[in-house]
Amino acid sequence: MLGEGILKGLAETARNFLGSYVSKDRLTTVQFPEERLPHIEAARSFPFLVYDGEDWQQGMRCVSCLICEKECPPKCIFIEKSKDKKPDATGKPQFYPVVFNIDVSVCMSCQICVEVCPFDAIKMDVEFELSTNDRFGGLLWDKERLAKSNAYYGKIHPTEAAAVDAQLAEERAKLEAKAKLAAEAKTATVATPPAQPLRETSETTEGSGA
Amino acid sequence: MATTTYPTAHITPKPSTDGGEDQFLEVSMGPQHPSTHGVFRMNVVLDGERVVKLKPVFGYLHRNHEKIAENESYLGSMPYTDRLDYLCSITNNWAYALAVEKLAGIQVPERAEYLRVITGELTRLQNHACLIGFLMQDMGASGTPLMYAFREREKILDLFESLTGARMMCNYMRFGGCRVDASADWLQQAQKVMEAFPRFLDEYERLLTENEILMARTQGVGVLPRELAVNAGITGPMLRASGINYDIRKVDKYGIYDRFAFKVPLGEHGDVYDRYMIRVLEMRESIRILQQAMREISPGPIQDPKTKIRGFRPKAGEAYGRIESPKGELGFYLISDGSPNPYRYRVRPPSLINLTVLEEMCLGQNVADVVITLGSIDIVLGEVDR
Amino acid sequence: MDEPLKIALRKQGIFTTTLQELYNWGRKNSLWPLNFGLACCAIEMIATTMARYDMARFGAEVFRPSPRQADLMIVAGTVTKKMAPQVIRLYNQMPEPKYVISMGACAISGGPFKQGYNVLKGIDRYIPVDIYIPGCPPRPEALIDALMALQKKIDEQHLTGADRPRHLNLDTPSEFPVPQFGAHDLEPSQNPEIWHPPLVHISLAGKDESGNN
Amino acid sequence: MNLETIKSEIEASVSGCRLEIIPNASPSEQHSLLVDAARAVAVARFLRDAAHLRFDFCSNVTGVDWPSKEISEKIKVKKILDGVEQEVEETRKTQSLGYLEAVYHLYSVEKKHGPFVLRLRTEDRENRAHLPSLTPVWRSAEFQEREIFDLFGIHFDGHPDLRRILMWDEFEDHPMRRDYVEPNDYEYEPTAHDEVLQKAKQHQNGVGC
Repeated sequence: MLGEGILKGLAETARNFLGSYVSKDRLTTVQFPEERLPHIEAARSFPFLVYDGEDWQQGMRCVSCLICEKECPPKCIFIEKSKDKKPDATGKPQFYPVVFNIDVSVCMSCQICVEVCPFDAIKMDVEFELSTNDRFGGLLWDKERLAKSNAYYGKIHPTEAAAVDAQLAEERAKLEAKAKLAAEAKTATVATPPAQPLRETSETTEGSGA
Repeated sequence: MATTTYPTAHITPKPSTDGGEDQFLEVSMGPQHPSTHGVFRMNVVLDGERVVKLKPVFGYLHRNHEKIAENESYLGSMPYTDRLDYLCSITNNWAYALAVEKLAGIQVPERAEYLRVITGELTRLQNHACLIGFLMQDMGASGTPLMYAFREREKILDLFESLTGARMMCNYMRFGGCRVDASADWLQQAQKVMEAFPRFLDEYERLLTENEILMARTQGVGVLPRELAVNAGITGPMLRASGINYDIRKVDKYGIYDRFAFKVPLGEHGDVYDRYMIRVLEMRESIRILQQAMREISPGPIQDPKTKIRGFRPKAGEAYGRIESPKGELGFYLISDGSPNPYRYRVRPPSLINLTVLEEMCLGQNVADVVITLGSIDIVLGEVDR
Repeated sequence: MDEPLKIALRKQGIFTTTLQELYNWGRKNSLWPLNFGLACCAIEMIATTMARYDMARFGAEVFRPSPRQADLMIVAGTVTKKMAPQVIRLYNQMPEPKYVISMGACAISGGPFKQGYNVLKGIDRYIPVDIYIPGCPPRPEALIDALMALQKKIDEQHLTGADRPRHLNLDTPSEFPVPQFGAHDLEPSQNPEIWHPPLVHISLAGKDESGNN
Repeated sequence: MNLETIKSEIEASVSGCRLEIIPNASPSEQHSLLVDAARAVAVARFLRDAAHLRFDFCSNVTGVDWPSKEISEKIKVKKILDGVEQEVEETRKTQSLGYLEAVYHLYSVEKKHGPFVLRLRTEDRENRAHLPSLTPVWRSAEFQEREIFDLFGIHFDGHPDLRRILMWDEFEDHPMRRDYVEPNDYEYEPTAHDEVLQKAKQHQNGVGC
């Protein structure tokens, strides 16, 4: 019968309309500013710099190795490396970024900077309500704007952050053990000098990679 | 209809046999036109309502992807591929990864292959569902089918977001594997979405397939003959709607597609209705593939350990790798000169080449049918113009 | 009338308003966007109008295919040099008051495709932009957030005075010159009356001297 | 499907054509066949129509730019030094002639095999950058050859509609060539480094800031 298909279709829309009163599956609207979608752990928006401890300047994990700057596909990161070293959160002297800018008007949220960072210093944020009317100042984020605490990182990506924390703690413990060993060895070197150079090199390579 | 005047120097209408030249009407549809799926333009010459000549104009979204990729590392081009066909970022990733794997001879672990199939077929589901929604929108069914399609698409995008971190630009694949592993929890969620999808398809089909208006508008419209389809390099659902059995998943058996039992739906008439039907049937086959893949996936590594992600430098040489993307044959042609950047990086865009026959399909039809013929080709401008 | 009195009256069921408030209220809740998608962000824009995010809740779901009926242009996607004259022409065809949201990295600055030879480095080189949304692409919620920011901006506009909006000030232009296709680039490559980038002190960086790169 | 046998078959059926196999060192092993431009259409016809080959589907057509480069090679030259003939090594620097290349990837829908890679080379990059169009053989080459014309500047003789496809008609350059110079629009590059930094600097100096 002509028109049967149309009637079938209309019945389907009616089912959907009436169903929306009873089934959550059919009424999908999220009343955005008041109501939000459940937080997705893996979600990403723009990068931020992680710092340990309280002081963002001292605790910043970034040692300005410039890897992310080089690997960033749209080249939206700008880093100026420091000439001197300052102690980081653990007290070890490290280079630090004098300038660390990310142009979020170029950033494509691809996460490659996070992937290539050997220091777990840069991570992806989940914040997305960033609309602004400031074209230049509001979209070029400096070091201060980018710095966020490790606690915040733990809040937005709990599983990932726990793994990173565990790994960092392990590396730190290893380093401490090694330092201890080195200290012991130093006292021992008086007795056995040839063992020293070997150990020292291994320590420096380990140290720079941690 | 956009009637803004643009220079239309290319159009030289054939002299009419039954009257003067002033009978013809030149219409520039696009680049800003609600039916052109983006910034696409057609210079149409009309004799009354009938199309006499149609010339597509491209380049309004030419973003120089290929030039940028020549200055980018191999890894750095991966997120750019997401933005080619922006409805199906995962299959773009896949095609690029496949080409690089051919270029450098990389093996992909089994679990990664399964993840690729699962995410790739999910991509196909959401692409086809949305395409049908857009096609109906072009036909005047404003809203309802598209809303239903987007409701399902959001569910699949939620899956993508919880796996890869982004809704649309997944940047999921790496040379020799995938970036992140799927948890058991994620696979369960995916299973749920997949199981619910046939119900949606039934609903969608009840809404559309037998609808008389749809049939009247689409049957016998935009017919593409078989010989022309092959000669013009048409691929994907459009080729199969013309009745040619050519699915790269079956022909090349790339990845692990030889392990799955699935059929290749074929059309008979090669008209817009067949193209609609092929996509519905392909979605059903995709669900079959997904069911098998979900059942068979086993734990294991997801990344080839020998492949460096940073500082990747394949030996000098070239390779062409292709996959069956939801739009058709998506291929990447890479020439390496041994440096960290590809010497030449070329995307073979299915959408652009499928447009070759647009004029043939539209000639002699009404101008309203141009819109749905274009809609049934399934173009995404990011890929047409790159 | 001061704000506390107004609220007190409202509790009693008496609504008071000024012409300015009524005018702004009407404008901000019936923004009709131009049906105008350029690239990837357009898909997220469509997603915003669909059931899950439902832009209709903000009175902005009436996407008009004709610029003559629209008062909000959401530049959603990469503006290429080939497309730029058309975008500006569309903007010129829109009636005042009109607003522009620059959605996504590409529309703001060219984004990841910035270094391409055919990519315009930001639509604000030719037309004034009210709200910028970074992101590639911004989530649908981000677009809603930008829409609310625009509504707030409209709400705060004064009908009179020196800071009155452009459409009430006859001295300011509402149409902008359309660039021409040149042999190598668009001519002119920007509109200096609108586009005022701050000078970046390149010497400060000192990259090439230090040899770090 | 052996490239050598196909080559000898083509040579047998298309008289007077010069073919050369270009080896491909990568693991993909997609070796290609260089065809001289004069006989390209006949070779293409043969590949399409030969019953056992049937490459009826031309998938991908693209251009590659090979600019001229300096080749320094060491040559042993016999010279008379101090009255005695000696062999002396000399480095001779020659400028190789640049050329543009069109690459066609062929598949067979009927026989389901491929790819077969066909290459055509122009004589130089400037005035003699002409190739015969293969669009009469495979329609799928139509837009792709137009794209090569637009971005690389190869003129395809016999193409039905050869004009710019991606850039506007007034545009003069061929941007995918490796020596293309981009327009100078580096007003605001806050995160510039490397090449972009140089260009931004040039821009600032040029403007006089």
